Order: sequence, then C-alpha cells, then structure tokens
Amino acid sequence: MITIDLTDQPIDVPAALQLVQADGAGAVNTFIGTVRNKSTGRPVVRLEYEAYDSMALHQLRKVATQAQELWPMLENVVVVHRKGTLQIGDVAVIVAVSTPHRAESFAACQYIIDTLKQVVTIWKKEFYEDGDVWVAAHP
Amino acid sequence: MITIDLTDQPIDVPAALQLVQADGAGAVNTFIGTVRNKSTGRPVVRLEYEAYDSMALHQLRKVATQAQELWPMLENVVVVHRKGTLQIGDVAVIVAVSTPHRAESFAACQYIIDTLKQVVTIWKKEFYEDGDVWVAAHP
Amino acid sequence: MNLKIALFGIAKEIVGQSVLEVNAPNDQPVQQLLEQLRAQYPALGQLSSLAVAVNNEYATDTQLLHERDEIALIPPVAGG
Amino acid sequence: MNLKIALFGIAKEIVGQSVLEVNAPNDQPVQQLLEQLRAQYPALGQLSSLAVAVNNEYATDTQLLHERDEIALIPPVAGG
Repeated sequence: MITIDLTDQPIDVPAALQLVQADGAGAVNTFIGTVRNKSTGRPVVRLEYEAYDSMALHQLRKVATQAQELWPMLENVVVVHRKGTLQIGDVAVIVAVSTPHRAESFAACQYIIDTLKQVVTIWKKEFYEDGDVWVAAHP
Repeated sequence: MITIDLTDQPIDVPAALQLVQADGAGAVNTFIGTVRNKSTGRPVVRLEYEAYDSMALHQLRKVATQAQELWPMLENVVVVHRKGTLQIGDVAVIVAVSTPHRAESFAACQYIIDTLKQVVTIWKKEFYEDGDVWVAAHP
Repeated sequence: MNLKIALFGIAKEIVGQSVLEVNAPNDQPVQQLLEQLRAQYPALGQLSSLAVAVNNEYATDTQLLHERDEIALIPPVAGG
Repeated sequence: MNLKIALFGIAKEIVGQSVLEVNAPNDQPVQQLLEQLRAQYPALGQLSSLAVAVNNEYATDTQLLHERDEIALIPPVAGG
C-alpha cells in the first residue's frame, strides 16, 4: 500500500508510522527530515516550502511505485511532505517503508528520499537574519 | 547524547523520536523491528525475549559509542529493546539516530542495528501453533 | 497557439507572476520555449537547471507542446 | 576455585538451571571451562556458537577466569 500526502499542517509522525506497519513486515525504516538551525554555517530562522502540488503528488507516487518495483518485498510506503512556513525543528518530510527483512527497508527508504530530492516539484526558501535564498537555485 | 533502554513495557516510539531530535540535525533515521506473523514461512503466534540485562545494556551503549566514533557528526542515538512476551505487530526494537545530513543517518542506524544483532545478549524464542524454537540457536 | 505556463519558486520571482501566457507557433518543441523565455528573462539562464513539465511529467527538449497541455517551468527543486 | 556461571536462553534450558556452580583450578582459561561444560552437557556442543562473557564483555579463549568474575555462558544471540 502506498500513501502519499502533501500538507500545510504539521506532519503527524506517529500516524505515519501506524500506517506503514504490516503484520508480515518485521522491519520499518523511517527517514525524517527536520528544519536545521543552520545551513552551510549560516543561522536559519525559518523555511518556506512551495509546491507544484499536482505534479509533486504524481512524482511522489511514481517514486514510491518505482521503489516497489525495485524491492518487490516492500509492503507499505508512506511519504508525507510539508509545505508552507516551517520553524526550526519542524518535520519537513517523512518517508517510511516496511519490509519483511531489514536490509531492504534501509535501501528502499534511502532510494525514495534520494529520488524525491531530485524529482519532486517542491522548492525551499531559507530565511536568515539578513536575507533569504532559494535553495539550490544557482550553481 | 546516547539513550539506551531495555524494557518489559511497550516501547514508546513517539517518545524515542522526540529524544533523538536535535536542532542542529536535519536528518533522523529510525529502524523499528516488529514481530512478524511468520518466520521462515511458519506462522508465529508470539515471541519471548530473554536478556542478560547488565551485559545487554553495556553492549548496547558500546555499539552506540562505536557509531559515534565512526560518524563523529552523529548528534543523538536512541536504542530501546523490548523483553518479555511480545505479540504480532509489537515493537521489539527501535534504533533512532540524528545527523546533520541524511546519508550518515542511514549508515549509522544500519550499523547499530546490524551490530546489535551480533553482540547484544538478548535471546528470542518463537512460539508456533505446535512448538517453539530458540532463534539462531542451531546451525 | 497560446500557452499558459505555471511558474514556481525562483522562476515565479524572476518573471514576477505565477502564470505566464506565451504566444508560440503550433507544435513548438520544449527547447524553443526555453530559449524564448531565457531571452526574455535572462535571470532564468543563470539558474542551476530549468526544466519544463507537461501534464505533471518532465518533458524532453524535443517534445512538442500543445495548447491544451498543462505546462510548468521547473527551476531547481529542493524538497526533503 | 568456585565459579558461578549465569545461564540464559537455550543454555539455561539445556542445563536446567539459571546459575551453574563449577569447581575449577585457579586461573582456568575460558577454553577449558567451555570444554568441561560441553563434556558435561553435550547439547551445548550442538549450538551454532557458545561464548563466555566475563564482567559484561566477551572473553577470548585464552582469557583466565577468576573467582570474583561475573561469568556467563552466551548461546547464539538473537536480539532485534
């Protein structure tokens, strides 16, 4: 089962973990990305995520489906991404996968977060004391 | 910060995730091991974990410390292992680590769970409809 | 034909609006649209990457655009 | 000397008790204790592995045992 969400509300981590569990899957790997208090050494005060919603949801589902093709033993996949304004420590993204054995849970979860960062149409603006930057926009 | 626990009470997953978070760490990787409804194809009805407590706690802390030496950017490590009788779907173990960047969170978490399984003095008995087995006891 | 192009992130800031209407010859390939936009908004040419999405999929440079496509300009993404 | 050996898991089941008291010569190495126990309880010899822990650390075969050590027999672990 694949569950995908893009939300401007705080991500409910326990709910995501509940959703991913399966009686046939003994291993659950979860990646949680939170807002750090600095970026390349510069203090961050807050973040804003903007999304192209329909494409982001479509691409997230595609990445999860690809993971299920690559690891057919994958039971459940949950991916929830936050958008809007986030403060330090807020959860920006959660990826959770369940598999019968643990090695595949690590590999599939890492594949999903790595691919998500390459293809999912979400943009991040970091705000500092003295300015702001669209992350990764310029070489 | 390293937090280690061995408990005969249900593992509080949200509390563990709360403990591992750090404002300087944008990446949290978590491995959760749950009781599967089958083992090598055989239906499992419940599990029992027995521990040599003092040594298990000592070895768990040692594994976590080794991980911090291998990945000096590791912020927090939380490892909680359950003991006693567990039912299908119950959480047997949680390993959670936080790091500034994500690749290290996956590597450190996987190192800890892999090493835990080799050295930590915990024994698992699987109960089936028609018998029981100490897991890994015999070749 | 008339193309409506959705803009996001820094591309929206550079162009100064969230949807851009562009008049283009029928069956224009993606590559030509990108060239036209970079000529009109030179700051787009300074981005690390700039892709075009058609109906929620990344388009290739040679893909032909049609009036009823949902088209978007995709500056470097930074989710996660 | 008198050694008290803590037993766990299948080793406890094989021996039928959770602590075993063994009389051994002073400074007995780990290897000899294991041989003695395997001779006394042949089922221990059929396990995938059998280690000895001294004061919460895995002991080497040549390590010498002392009366006040906390000694335990460690059958194959299966945590996680």
